Amino acid sequence: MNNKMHLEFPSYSQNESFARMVISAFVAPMDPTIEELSDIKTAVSEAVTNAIIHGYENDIGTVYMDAEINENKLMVIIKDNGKGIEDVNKARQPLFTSRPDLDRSGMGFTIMETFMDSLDIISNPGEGTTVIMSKFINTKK
Amino acid sequence: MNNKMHLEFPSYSQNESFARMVISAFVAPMDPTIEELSDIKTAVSEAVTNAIIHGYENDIGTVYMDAEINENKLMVIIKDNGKGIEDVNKARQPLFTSRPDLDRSGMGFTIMETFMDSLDIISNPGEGTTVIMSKFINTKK
Amino acid sequence: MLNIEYKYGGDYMDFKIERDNNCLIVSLEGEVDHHNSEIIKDKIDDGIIKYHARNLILDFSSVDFMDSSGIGLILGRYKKISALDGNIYIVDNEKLKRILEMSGIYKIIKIFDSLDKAREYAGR
Amino acid sequence: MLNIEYKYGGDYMDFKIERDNNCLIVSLEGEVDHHNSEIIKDKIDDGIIKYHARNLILDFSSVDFMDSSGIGLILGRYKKISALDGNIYIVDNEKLKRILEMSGIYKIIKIFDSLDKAREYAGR
Ligand SMILES: Nc1ncnc2c1ncn2[C@@H]1O[C@H](COP(=O)(O)OP(=O)(O)O)[C@@H](O)[C@H]1O
Ligand SMILES: Nc1ncnc2c1ncn2[C@@H]1O[C@H](COP(=O)(O)OP(=O)(O)O)[C@@H](O)[C@H]1O
Repeated sequence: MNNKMHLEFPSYSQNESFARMVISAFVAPMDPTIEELSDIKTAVSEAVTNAIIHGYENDIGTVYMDAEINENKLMVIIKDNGKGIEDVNKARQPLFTSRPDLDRSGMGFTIMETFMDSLDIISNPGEGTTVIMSKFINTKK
Repeated sequence: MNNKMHLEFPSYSQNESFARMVISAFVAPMDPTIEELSDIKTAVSEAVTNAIIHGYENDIGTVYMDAEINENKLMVIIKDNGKGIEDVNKARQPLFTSRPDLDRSGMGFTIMETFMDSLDIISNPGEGTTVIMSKFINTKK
Repeated sequence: MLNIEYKYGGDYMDFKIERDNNCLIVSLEGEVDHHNSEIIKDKIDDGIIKYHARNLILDFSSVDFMDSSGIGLILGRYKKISALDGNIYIVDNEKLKRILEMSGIYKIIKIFDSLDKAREYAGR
Repeated sequence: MLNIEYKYGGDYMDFKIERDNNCLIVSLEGEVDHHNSEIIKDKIDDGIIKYHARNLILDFSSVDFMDSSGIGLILGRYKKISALDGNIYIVDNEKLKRILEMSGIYKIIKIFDSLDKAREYAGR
């Protein structure tokens, strides 16, 4: 089974749940387990939240979500044109956050990495951030 | 409350249900009644199905869905780059279908018109079709 | 509060085809759209031929979504079974009344509010 | 088969803040993400001040989705109540164990599997 989708929405925080519902609907035909679906929703929620609060900070910009299914492999790409990340390696470290003032825990990238099979981050200051994640779904069929 | 979204997906028939779920998730914050939600899902289903079976016929093309919420007004635009409609007035008539061989009932546009508050169709042969629908949601608040 | 149900394989529909004497009973559950109609259409038509069915009951009582593809599905089966001098009956539910009404189905096909009633009527 | 629930206003979360002697009990239901955390954070902090709460119980037993914003919510409240020499307790459920474990919450905060147990412990 192959499929793909492209979604764009403004960086309102209420769209975090919208993005989770869209990815859930998109992967449903892969018949994921409840755990697999929960992992995917959580990873998407982290990446979309980061685009909203870190990428666009107090502005409203556009968040892009692309997803693709190739056989039993899911790929999800979350992109923003926001402020970008200076040091990606530092940002990936567990508990690192630039916004402790916002009660951020610094666990976002760690969760994406743990809940998905791969995580790539492409980012440059002033050029926005692209997060590429993939996960294999165990097909029971 | 204002919001918008842009979605693109290939014209596989399994994406009819995907489009319905996306529009459901998008309008959920407007707190529609079950009837309003059902009307919107049905109208979207009709327009997306038309893009898939009439617009792209046996090819796979891209279906575009845009939606916008302005206060209590929902606008949905479904677009394809498919074969287009020669005579839009004729196509809008109840029971008119160019594909009785596919068990089409010719009720698609009639349903969109009845279930939504407005329906506009922009189409030219060879240039694809754009269907623009809007509906006011009764806010209980 | 509304629910969306994710069914196996993303088809959001279950169906069952049974034979009861000379009656073919097709029970549908979930969502009837173009994608799903294509899946069951041929199976119903095969069933009509295979079982020499004279009566066809389409039970939509557990269907919670139907668009005009469902109307096309009904009208197509109506034509098939009428050509064989058979009859078609529909079991509907509250959610489907508006779309069935609009498309004139009530004028040409007998509708019941339960499968038992349809079966009883068909078996007269 | 999975369900998505659409709640009033699209917030997908309900919460209740109660006072029980010197204990503030916050019960959450639904989804805890950044959007929802922002909504309840200030209400919890106001409650702590208003009721001079010495113990804070965050009851997540009816939460079916939580991302790292929930971790931030917990750690932020932990800091606030600790600064006031108070204690914080969490009621979790199976779905949340992995994310709570990962983020080290179990090492610094006492977790219970029911609100009654948390309340009993807090009231010692
Ligand atoms: N889309 C983004 N745009 C800009 N900066 C980002 C983005 N995503 C992550 N970051 C940076 O990486 C840091 C770590 O992110 P993460 O691990 O998700 O933790 P948290 O969101 O809790 O801060 C953030 O604090 C932020 O500085
Ligand atoms: N997106 C489209 N691209 C090309 N032709 C279309 C499109 N949508 C509708 N049409 C034409 O308009 C006719 C009427 O459409 P509709 O009322 O939805 O009925 P039906 O889909 O059952 O044929 C179709 O049979 C088709 O000829």
